[in-house]
Amino acid sequence: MARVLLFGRLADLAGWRDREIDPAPASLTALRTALAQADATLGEALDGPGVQVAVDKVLVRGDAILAAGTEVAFLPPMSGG
Amino acid sequence: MARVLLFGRLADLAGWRDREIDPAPASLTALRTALAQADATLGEALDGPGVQVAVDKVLVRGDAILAAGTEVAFLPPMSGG
Amino acid sequence: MITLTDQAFDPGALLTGFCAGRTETGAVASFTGLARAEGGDALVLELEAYPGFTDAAIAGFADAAKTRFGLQDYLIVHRTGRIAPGEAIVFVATAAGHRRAAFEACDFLMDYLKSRAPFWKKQHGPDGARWIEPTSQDRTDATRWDPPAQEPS
Amino acid sequence: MITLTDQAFDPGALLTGFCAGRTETGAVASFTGLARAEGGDALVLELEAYPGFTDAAIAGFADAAKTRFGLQDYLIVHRTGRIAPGEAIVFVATAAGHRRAAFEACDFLMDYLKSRAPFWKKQHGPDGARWIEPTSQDRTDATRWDPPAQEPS
Repeated sequence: MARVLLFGRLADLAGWRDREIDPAPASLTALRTALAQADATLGEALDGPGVQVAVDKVLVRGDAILAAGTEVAFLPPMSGG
Repeated sequence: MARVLLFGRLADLAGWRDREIDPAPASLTALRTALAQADATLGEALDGPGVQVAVDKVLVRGDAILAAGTEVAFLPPMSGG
Repeated sequence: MITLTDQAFDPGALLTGFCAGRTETGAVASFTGLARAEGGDALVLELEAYPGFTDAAIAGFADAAKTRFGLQDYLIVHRTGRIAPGEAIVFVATAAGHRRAAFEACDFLMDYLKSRAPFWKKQHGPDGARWIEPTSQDRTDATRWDPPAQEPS
Repeated sequence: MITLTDQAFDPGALLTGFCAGRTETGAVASFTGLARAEGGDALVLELEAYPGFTDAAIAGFADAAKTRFGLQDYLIVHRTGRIAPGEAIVFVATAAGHRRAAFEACDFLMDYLKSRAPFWKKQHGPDGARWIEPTSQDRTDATRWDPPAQEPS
Protein backbone atom coordinates (compact mmCIF):
# COMPACT_ATOMS: atom_id res chain seq x y z
CA MET A 1 0.00 0.00 0.00
CA ALA A 2 1.18 3.53 -0.83
CA ARG A 3 -0.51 6.74 0.28
CA VAL A 4 -0.84 9.54 -2.29
CA LEU A 5 -1.46 13.17 -1.25
CA LEU A 6 -2.41 16.01 -3.60
CA PHE A 7 -2.15 19.68 -2.61
CA GLY A 8 -3.52 22.99 -3.86
CA ARG A 9 -4.94 23.05 -7.37
CA LEU A 10 -3.92 19.42 -7.98
CA ALA A 11 -6.47 18.26 -5.39
CA ASP A 12 -9.16 20.49 -6.93
CA LEU A 13 -8.35 19.06 -10.36
CA ALA A 14 -8.44 15.41 -9.25
CA GLY A 15 -11.44 15.76 -6.95
CA TRP A 16 -9.53 14.00 -4.15
CA ARG A 17 -6.58 14.85 -1.91
CA ASP A 18 -5.70 11.63 -0.11
CA ARG A 19 -5.82 8.12 -1.61
CA GLU A 20 -4.37 4.71 -0.82
CA ILE A 21 -3.07 2.58 -3.66
CA ASP A 22 -2.78 -1.16 -2.93
CA PRO A 23 -0.43 -2.77 -3.71
CA ALA A 24 2.13 0.02 -3.77
CA PRO A 25 3.67 0.61 -7.22
CA ALA A 26 7.36 -0.32 -7.27
CA SER A 27 8.57 3.15 -8.19
CA LEU A 28 7.52 6.75 -8.49
CA THR A 29 7.42 6.33 -12.28
CA ALA A 30 5.09 3.34 -11.94
CA LEU A 31 2.88 5.38 -9.59
CA ARG A 32 2.71 8.27 -12.09
CA THR A 33 1.72 5.83 -14.83
CA ALA A 34 -1.02 4.31 -12.68
CA LEU A 35 -2.39 7.75 -11.76
CA ALA A 36 -2.31 8.90 -15.41
CA GLN A 37 -4.13 5.75 -16.57
CA ALA A 38 -6.93 6.45 -14.06
CA ASP A 39 -7.08 10.20 -14.86
CA ALA A 40 -5.21 11.51 -17.91
CA THR A 41 -5.80 15.19 -17.00
CA LEU A 42 -4.35 14.63 -13.54
CA GLY A 43 -1.42 12.66 -14.99
CA GLU A 44 -0.55 15.60 -17.22
CA ALA A 45 -0.88 18.08 -14.34
CA LEU A 46 1.44 16.00 -12.13
CA ASP A 47 4.14 16.32 -14.83
CA GLY A 48 3.47 20.06 -15.19
CA PRO A 49 5.98 22.88 -14.53
CA GLY A 50 6.83 23.57 -10.91
CA VAL A 51 5.19 20.44 -9.50
CA GLN A 52 7.48 18.89 -6.88
CA VAL A 53 7.28 15.44 -5.30
CA ALA A 54 7.94 14.52 -1.68
CA VAL A 55 8.46 10.89 -0.71
CA ASP A 56 7.92 10.37 3.01
CA LYS A 57 8.10 14.19 3.39
CA VAL A 58 11.46 14.53 1.61
CA LEU A 59 11.64 16.25 -1.79
CA VAL A 60 12.94 13.93 -4.53
CA ARG A 61 13.93 14.56 -8.14
CA GLY A 62 13.60 11.96 -10.86
CA ASP A 63 12.52 8.47 -9.95
CA ALA A 64 12.42 6.78 -6.54
CA ILE A 65 11.80 3.27 -5.25
CA LEU A 66 8.57 3.06 -3.24
CA ALA A 67 8.52 0.75 -0.23
CA ALA A 68 5.26 -0.46 1.27
CA GLY A 69 3.66 2.23 3.43
CA THR A 70 5.40 5.07 1.59
CA GLU A 71 3.68 8.48 1.47
CA VAL A 72 3.97 10.32 -1.85
CA ALA A 73 2.90 13.98 -2.02
CA PHE A 74 2.52 16.03 -5.21
CA LEU A 75 3.16 19.71 -4.50
CA PRO A 76 2.17 22.42 -6.98
CA PRO A 77 4.09 25.75 -6.87
CA MET A 78 4.04 26.97 -3.28
CA SER A 79 2.32 30.28 -2.68
CA GLY A 80 3.89 31.21 0.62
CA GLY A 81 1.75 32.01 3.65
CA MET B 1 7.88 84.94 38.04
CA ALA B 2 9.70 82.55 35.70
CA ARG B 3 9.90 78.80 36.11
CA VAL B 4 13.26 77.15 35.47
CA LEU B 5 13.57 73.40 34.78
CA LEU B 6 16.80 71.42 34.68
CA PHE B 7 17.08 67.96 33.11
CA GLY B 8 19.49 65.05 33.26
CA ARG B 9 22.97 65.73 34.62
CA LEU B 10 22.22 69.47 34.97
CA ALA B 11 19.69 68.71 37.71
CA ASP B 12 22.15 66.40 39.47
CA LEU B 13 24.81 69.11 39.28
CA ALA B 14 22.56 71.87 40.63
CA GLY B 15 20.85 69.76 43.27
CA TRP B 16 17.44 70.95 42.06
CA ARG B 17 15.29 70.43 38.96
CA ASP B 18 12.44 72.93 39.25
CA ARG B 19 12.69 76.45 40.63
CA GLU B 20 10.66 79.66 40.44
CA ILE B 21 12.49 82.96 40.04
CA ASP B 22 10.51 86.05 41.06
CA PRO B 23 10.45 88.53 39.47
CA ALA B 24 11.16 86.97 36.06
CA PRO B 25 14.42 88.18 34.49
CA ALA B 26 13.76 90.27 31.39
CA SER B 27 15.65 87.95 29.04
CA LEU B 28 17.27 84.55 28.77
CA THR B 29 20.67 86.23 29.06
CA ALA B 30 19.60 87.93 32.30
CA LEU B 31 18.32 84.58 33.60
CA ARG B 32 21.64 82.87 32.77
CA THR B 33 23.50 85.63 34.63
CA ALA B 34 21.28 85.28 37.70
CA LEU B 35 21.71 81.49 37.74
CA ALA B 36 25.51 81.78 37.33
CA GLN B 37 25.73 84.33 40.15
CA ALA B 38 23.91 81.92 42.48
CA ASP B 39 25.95 78.85 41.33
CA ALA B 40 29.03 79.42 39.16
CA THR B 41 29.46 75.69 38.37
CA LEU B 42 25.88 75.44 37.15
CA GLY B 43 26.27 78.67 35.17
CA GLU B 44 29.24 77.17 33.34
CA ALA B 45 27.40 73.88 32.70
CA LEU B 46 24.40 75.72 31.22
CA ASP B 47 26.74 77.30 28.66
CA GLY B 48 28.40 73.94 27.95
CA PRO B 49 28.43 72.07 24.61
CA GLY B 50 25.19 70.47 23.52
CA VAL B 51 23.00 72.16 26.12
CA GLN B 52 19.78 73.40 24.48
CA VAL B 53 17.18 75.77 25.86
CA ALA B 54 13.41 75.54 25.50
CA VAL B 55 11.25 78.56 26.27
CA ASP B 56 7.66 77.52 26.90
CA LYS B 57 8.53 74.12 25.36
CA VAL B 58 9.97 75.57 22.14
CA LEU B 59 13.70 75.31 21.42
CA VAL B 60 15.35 78.74 21.08
CA ARG B 61 18.84 79.77 19.99
CA GLY B 62 20.57 82.90 21.29
CA ASP B 63 18.66 85.29 23.50
CA ALA B 64 14.89 85.50 24.13
CA ILE B 65 12.57 87.93 25.91
CA LEU B 66 10.98 86.31 28.97
CA ALA B 67 7.39 87.27 29.79
CA ALA B 68 5.96 86.70 33.25
CA GLY B 69 5.00 83.06 33.76
CA THR B 70 7.48 81.81 31.17
CA GLU B 71 8.90 78.29 31.57
CA VAL B 72 12.59 77.93 30.70
CA ALA B 73 14.08 74.44 30.41
CA PHE B 74 17.79 73.63 30.10
CA LEU B 75 18.30 70.38 28.20
CA PRO B 76 21.63 68.54 28.20
CA PRO B 77 22.44 66.25 25.23
CA MET B 78 19.49 63.91 24.77
CA SER B 79 20.20 60.25 25.18
CA GLY B 80 17.26 58.82 23.32
CA GLY B 81 14.89 56.39 24.99
CA MET C 1 9.47 27.38 17.82
CA ILE C 2 7.07 26.96 14.92
CA THR C 3 3.41 26.06 15.27
CA LEU C 4 0.75 25.48 12.61
CA THR C 5 -2.82 25.93 13.81
CA ASP C 6 -6.26 25.89 12.23
CA GLN C 7 -7.65 27.94 15.14
CA ALA C 8 -7.81 31.76 15.33
CA PHE C 9 -5.11 33.17 17.64
CA ASP C 10 -4.32 36.46 19.37
CA PRO C 11 -0.92 37.93 18.33
CA GLY C 12 -0.81 40.07 21.48
CA ALA C 13 -1.11 37.06 23.78
CA LEU C 14 1.79 35.45 21.91
CA LEU C 15 3.89 38.61 22.29
CA THR C 16 3.16 38.79 26.01
CA GLY C 17 4.37 35.22 26.47
CA PHE C 18 7.40 35.75 24.25
CA CYS C 19 8.57 38.86 26.17
CA ALA C 20 8.03 37.40 29.65
CA GLY C 21 11.08 36.96 31.87
CA ARG C 22 13.62 38.31 29.34
CA THR C 23 16.14 40.20 31.46
CA GLU C 24 18.97 40.06 28.90
CA THR C 25 17.11 40.42 25.60
CA GLY C 26 16.84 44.12 24.90
CA ALA C 27 15.02 43.81 21.58
CA VAL C 28 11.89 41.97 20.46
CA ALA C 29 10.64 42.58 16.91
CA SER C 30 7.36 41.12 15.75
CA PHE C 31 5.27 40.93 12.62
CA THR C 32 1.59 40.11 12.39
CA GLY C 33 0.03 39.38 9.02
CA LEU C 34 -3.72 39.99 8.95
CA ALA C 35 -6.14 38.80 6.28
CA ARG C 36 -7.38 41.76 4.21
CA ALA C 37 -10.97 42.09 3.06
CA GLU C 38 -9.74 43.82 -0.16
CA GLY C 39 -12.92 45.89 -0.10
CA GLY C 40 -15.06 42.75 -0.16
CA ASP C 41 -13.11 40.94 -2.90
CA ALA C 42 -11.56 38.54 -0.40
CA LEU C 43 -14.29 37.00 1.70
CA VAL C 44 -12.21 34.13 3.03
CA LEU C 45 -8.58 33.09 2.63
CA GLU C 46 -7.89 29.36 2.69
CA LEU C 47 -4.38 28.16 3.50
CA GLU C 48 -3.27 24.60 3.03
CA ALA C 49 -0.15 23.19 4.67
CA TYR C 50 1.41 19.72 4.59
CA PRO C 51 1.80 18.89 8.30
CA GLY C 52 5.20 17.40 9.08
CA PHE C 53 6.63 18.81 5.82
CA THR C 54 5.63 22.48 6.04
CA ASP C 55 6.60 22.91 9.70
CA ALA C 56 9.88 21.00 9.22
CA ALA C 57 10.79 23.23 6.25
CA ILE C 58 10.02 26.39 8.24
CA ALA C 59 11.90 25.17 11.34
CA GLY C 60 14.97 24.32 9.25
CA PHE C 61 14.96 27.76 7.67
CA ALA C 62 14.29 29.59 10.94
CA ASP C 63 17.02 27.74 12.84
CA ALA C 64 19.51 28.79 10.15
CA ALA C 65 18.25 32.38 10.49
CA LYS C 66 18.71 32.18 14.26
CA THR C 67 22.39 31.42 13.73
CA ARG C 68 22.83 33.92 10.89
CA PHE C 69 21.43 36.84 12.89
CA GLY C 70 22.60 35.75 16.34
CA LEU C 71 19.06 35.53 17.68
CA GLN C 72 18.40 34.47 21.23
CA ASP C 73 15.00 33.04 20.30
CA TYR C 74 12.17 33.12 17.79
CA LEU C 75 8.50 32.23 17.64
CA ILE C 76 6.48 31.53 14.50
CA VAL C 77 2.78 30.76 14.56
CA HIS C 78 1.07 30.19 11.21
CA ARG C 79 -2.63 29.79 10.66
CA THR C 80 -4.05 27.20 8.25
CA GLY C 81 -7.57 26.52 7.01
CA ARG C 82 -10.22 29.15 6.36
CA ILE C 83 -9.30 32.64 7.57
CA ALA C 84 -11.72 35.58 7.73
CA PRO C 85 -10.69 39.22 7.02
CA GLY C 86 -9.07 40.82 10.06
CA GLU C 87 -7.89 37.50 11.48
CA ALA C 88 -4.18 36.84 11.97
CA ILE C 89 -2.52 34.65 9.31
CA VAL C 90 0.99 34.69 10.72
CA PHE C 91 2.87 35.92 13.77
CA VAL C 92 6.66 36.08 13.91
CA ALA C 93 8.65 37.34 16.90
CA THR C 94 12.44 37.53 17.24
CA ALA C 95 14.52 38.22 20.35
CA ALA C 96 18.05 39.59 20.29
CA GLY C 97 20.41 41.66 22.39
CA HIS C 98 20.03 44.65 20.08
CA ARG C 99 17.36 45.88 17.73
CA ARG C 100 19.12 45.66 14.35
CA ALA C 101 19.40 41.85 14.56
CA ALA C 102 15.83 41.48 15.82
CA PHE C 103 14.39 43.63 13.01
CA GLU C 104 16.44 42.08 10.22
CA ALA C 105 15.74 38.51 11.30
CA CYS C 106 11.99 39.19 11.56
CA ASP C 107 11.96 40.80 8.11
CA PHE C 108 14.02 37.90 6.69
CA LEU C 109 11.71 35.26 8.16
CA MET C 110 8.63 37.04 6.81
CA ASP C 111 10.11 37.28 3.30
CA TYR C 112 10.69 33.54 3.38
CA LEU C 113 7.28 32.72 4.82
CA LYS C 114 5.49 34.91 2.26
CA SER C 115 7.34 33.67 -0.81
CA ARG C 116 8.98 30.29 -0.28
CA ALA C 117 7.30 28.46 2.60
CA PRO C 118 5.29 25.38 1.58
CA PHE C 119 1.74 26.69 1.72
CA TRP C 120 -1.00 26.72 -0.89
CA LYS C 121 -3.32 29.68 -0.74
CA LYS C 122 -6.81 30.05 -2.13
CA GLN C 123 -8.81 33.26 -2.07
CA HIS C 124 -12.58 32.90 -1.92
CA GLY C 125 -14.34 36.00 -3.28
CA PRO C 126 -17.80 36.96 -4.45
CA ASP C 127 -16.97 35.58 -7.95
CA GLY C 128 -15.59 32.25 -6.77
CA ALA C 129 -12.24 30.94 -5.61
CA ARG C 130 -8.74 31.18 -7.08
CA TRP C 131 -5.33 29.81 -6.10
CA ILE C 132 -2.73 32.50 -5.42
CA GLU C 133 0.96 32.31 -6.33
CA PRO C 134 3.72 34.55 -4.87
CA THR C 135 3.75 38.08 -6.23
CA SER C 136 6.83 39.38 -8.04
CA GLN C 137 7.28 41.76 -5.06
CA ASP C 138 7.40 38.74 -2.73
CA ARG C 139 10.07 37.11 -4.91
CA THR C 140 12.07 40.36 -5.08
CA ASP C 141 11.87 40.83 -1.31
CA ALA C 142 13.15 37.30 -0.70
CA THR C 143 16.13 37.67 -3.05
CA ARG C 144 17.36 40.70 -1.08
CA TRP C 145 18.91 38.18 1.32
CA ASP C 146 20.60 35.96 -1.26
CA PRO C 147 24.39 36.02 -1.59
CA PRO C 148 25.56 38.06 -4.60
CA ALA C 149 25.78 36.03 -7.82
CA GLN C 150 29.24 34.60 -8.49
CA GLU C 151 30.97 35.81 -11.62
CA PRO C 152 32.19 32.94 -13.80
CA SER C 153 35.94 32.60 -13.26
CA MET D 1 -0.73 58.01 19.08
CA ILE D 2 2.10 58.56 21.54
CA THR D 3 1.85 57.98 25.29
CA LEU D 4 4.43 58.51 28.02
CA THR D 5 3.84 56.52 31.18
CA ASP D 6 5.69 55.95 34.44
CA GLN D 7 3.81 52.66 34.98
CA ALA D 8 4.92 49.23 33.77
CA PHE D 9 2.94 48.09 30.70
CA ASP D 10 2.33 44.85 28.76
CA PRO D 11 3.44 45.09 25.09
CA GLY D 12 1.20 42.16 24.15
CA ALA D 13 -1.93 43.87 25.45
CA LEU D 14 -1.03 46.92 23.35
CA LEU D 15 -0.53 44.72 20.26
CA THR D 16 -3.88 43.01 20.81
CA GLY D 17 -5.64 46.36 20.92
CA PHE D 18 -3.71 47.71 17.95
CA CYS D 19 -4.59 44.71 15.71
CA ALA D 20 -8.28 44.58 16.65
CA GLY D 21 -10.81 45.20 13.92
CA ARG D 22 -8.28 45.78 11.12
CA THR D 23 -9.90 44.21 8.05
CA GLU D 24 -7.84 46.19 5.50
CA THR D 25 -4.45 46.42 7.17
CA GLY D 26 -2.51 43.34 6.13
CA ALA D 27 0.67 44.18 8.02
CA VAL D 28 1.45 45.12 11.62
CA ALA D 29 5.10 45.42 12.65
CA SER D 30 6.05 46.00 16.25
CA PHE D 31 9.13 46.55 18.34
CA THR D 32 9.46 46.12 22.09
CA GLY D 33 12.54 47.43 23.86
CA LEU D 34 13.22 45.66 27.16
CA ALA D 35 15.58 46.81 29.90
CA ARG D 36 18.64 44.54 30.05
CA ALA D 37 20.23 43.44 33.31
CA GLU D 38 23.69 43.50 31.62
CA GLY D 39 24.67 40.60 33.84
CA GLY D 40 23.90 42.62 36.98
CA ASP D 41 25.64 45.84 35.86
CA ALA D 42 22.32 47.58 35.23
CA LEU D 43 20.12 47.24 38.28
CA VAL D 44 17.68 49.99 37.31
CA LEU D 45 17.32 52.24 34.28
CA GLU D 46 15.95 55.72 34.95
CA LEU D 47 14.41 57.66 32.08
CA GLU D 48 13.54 61.31 32.31
CA ALA D 49 11.20 63.02 29.85
CA TYR D 50 9.95 66.59 29.61
CA PRO D 51 6.17 66.15 29.46
CA GLY D 52 4.57 68.34 26.80
CA PHE D 53 7.94 68.72 25.03
CA THR D 54 9.07 65.10 24.66
CA ASP D 55 5.69 63.77 23.54
CA ALA D 56 5.14 66.72 21.15
CA ALA D 57 8.57 66.13 19.56
CA ILE D 58 7.85 62.39 19.11
CA ALA D 59 4.34 63.01 17.73
CA GLY D 60 5.67 65.52 15.20
CA PHE D 61 8.31 63.06 14.03
CA ALA D 62 5.94 60.09 13.94
CA ASP D 63 3.25 61.96 12.02
CA ALA D 64 5.84 62.82 9.36
CA ALA D 65 6.86 59.14 9.26
CA LYS D 66 3.22 58.15 8.83
CA THR D 67 3.07 60.24 5.67
CA ARG D 68 6.52 59.21 4.43
CA PHE D 69 5.78 55.48 4.67
CA GLY D 70 2.04 55.61 3.88
CA LEU D 71 1.11 54.14 7.25
CA GLN D 72 -2.50 53.59 8.17
CA ASP D 73 -1.76 54.01 11.87
CA TYR D 74 0.94 53.88 14.55
CA LEU D 75 1.16 53.48 18.29
CA ILE D 76 4.09 54.51 20.49
CA VAL D 77 4.17 53.93 24.24
CA HIS D 78 7.28 55.01 26.12
CA ARG D 79 8.07 54.32 29.72
CA THR D 80 9.61 56.95 32.01
CA GLY D 81 10.91 56.79 35.57
CA ARG D 82 12.70 53.83 37.14
CA ILE D 83 12.62 50.66 35.02
CA ALA D 84 13.73 47.22 36.24
CA PRO D 85 15.50 44.64 34.00
CA GLY D 86 13.02 42.72 31.85
CA GLU D 87 10.44 45.53 31.89
CA ALA D 88 9.38 47.18 28.64
CA ILE D 89 10.95 50.58 27.92
CA VAL D 90 9.28 51.24 24.59
CA PHE D 91 6.63 49.72 22.33
CA VAL D 92 6.15 50.81 18.72
CA ALA D 93 3.55 49.33 16.36
CA THR D 94 2.90 50.31 12.75
CA ALA D 95 0.00 49.32 10.50
CA ALA D 96 0.15 49.33 6.70
CA GLY D 97 -1.37 47.58 3.72
CA HIS D 98 1.83 45.64 3.07
CA ARG D 99 4.74 44.50 5.18
CA ARG D 100 7.63 46.49 3.68
CA ALA D 101 6.12 49.83 4.76
CA ALA D 102 5.19 48.50 8.21
CA PHE D 103 8.70 47.12 8.85
CA GLU D 104 10.56 50.16 7.52
CA ALA D 105 8.43 52.66 9.44
CA CYS D 106 8.82 50.71 12.69
CA ASP D 107 12.59 50.50 12.22
CA PHE D 108 12.72 54.23 11.33
CA LEU D 109 10.71 55.25 14.41
CA MET D 110 12.91 53.14 16.68
CA ASP D 111 16.11 54.66 15.28
CA TYR D 112 14.71 58.09 16.06
CA LEU D 113 13.47 57.15 19.52
CA LYS D 114 16.79 55.53 20.48
CA SER D 115 19.04 58.32 19.23
CA ARG D 116 17.24 61.64 18.89
CA ALA D 117 14.11 61.65 21.05
CA PRO D 118 14.26 64.03 24.03
CA PHE D 119 14.93 61.63 26.90
CA TRP D 120 17.69 61.58 29.51
CA LYS D 121 18.77 58.18 30.63
CA LYS D 122 20.58 57.16 33.79
CA GLN D 123 21.82 53.67 34.54
CA HIS D 124 21.95 52.66 38.20
CA GLY D 125 24.46 49.84 38.78
CA PRO D 126 26.28 48.27 41.69
CA ASP D 127 28.99 50.97 41.46
CA GLY D 128 26.63 53.94 41.34
CA ALA D 129 24.73 55.79 38.63
CA ARG D 130 25.80 57.28 35.31
CA TRP D 131 24.06 59.26 32.58
CA ILE D 132 24.04 57.57 29.17
CA GLU D 133 24.44 59.29 25.82
CA PRO D 134 23.53 57.78 22.40
CA THR D 135 26.02 55.19 21.13
CA SER D 136 27.79 55.75 17.83
CA GLN D 137 25.75 52.75 16.51
CA ASP D 138 22.54 54.62 17.42
CA ARG D 139 23.75 57.72 15.55
CA THR D 140 24.77 55.63 12.53
CA ASP D 141 21.42 53.82 12.49
CA ALA D 142 19.53 57.11 12.54
CA THR D 143 21.52 58.62 9.66
CA ARG D 144 20.57 55.68 7.39
CA TRP D 145 17.33 57.57 6.77
CA ASP D 146 18.80 60.98 6.03
CA PRO D 147 18.71 62.29 2.44
CA PRO D 148 22.07 61.91 0.66
CA ALA D 149 24.39 64.89 1.14
CA GLN D 150 24.11 67.45 -1.68
CA GLU D 151 27.22 67.97 -3.80
CA PRO D 152 28.13 71.65 -4.11
CA SER D 153 27.02 72.85 -7.55
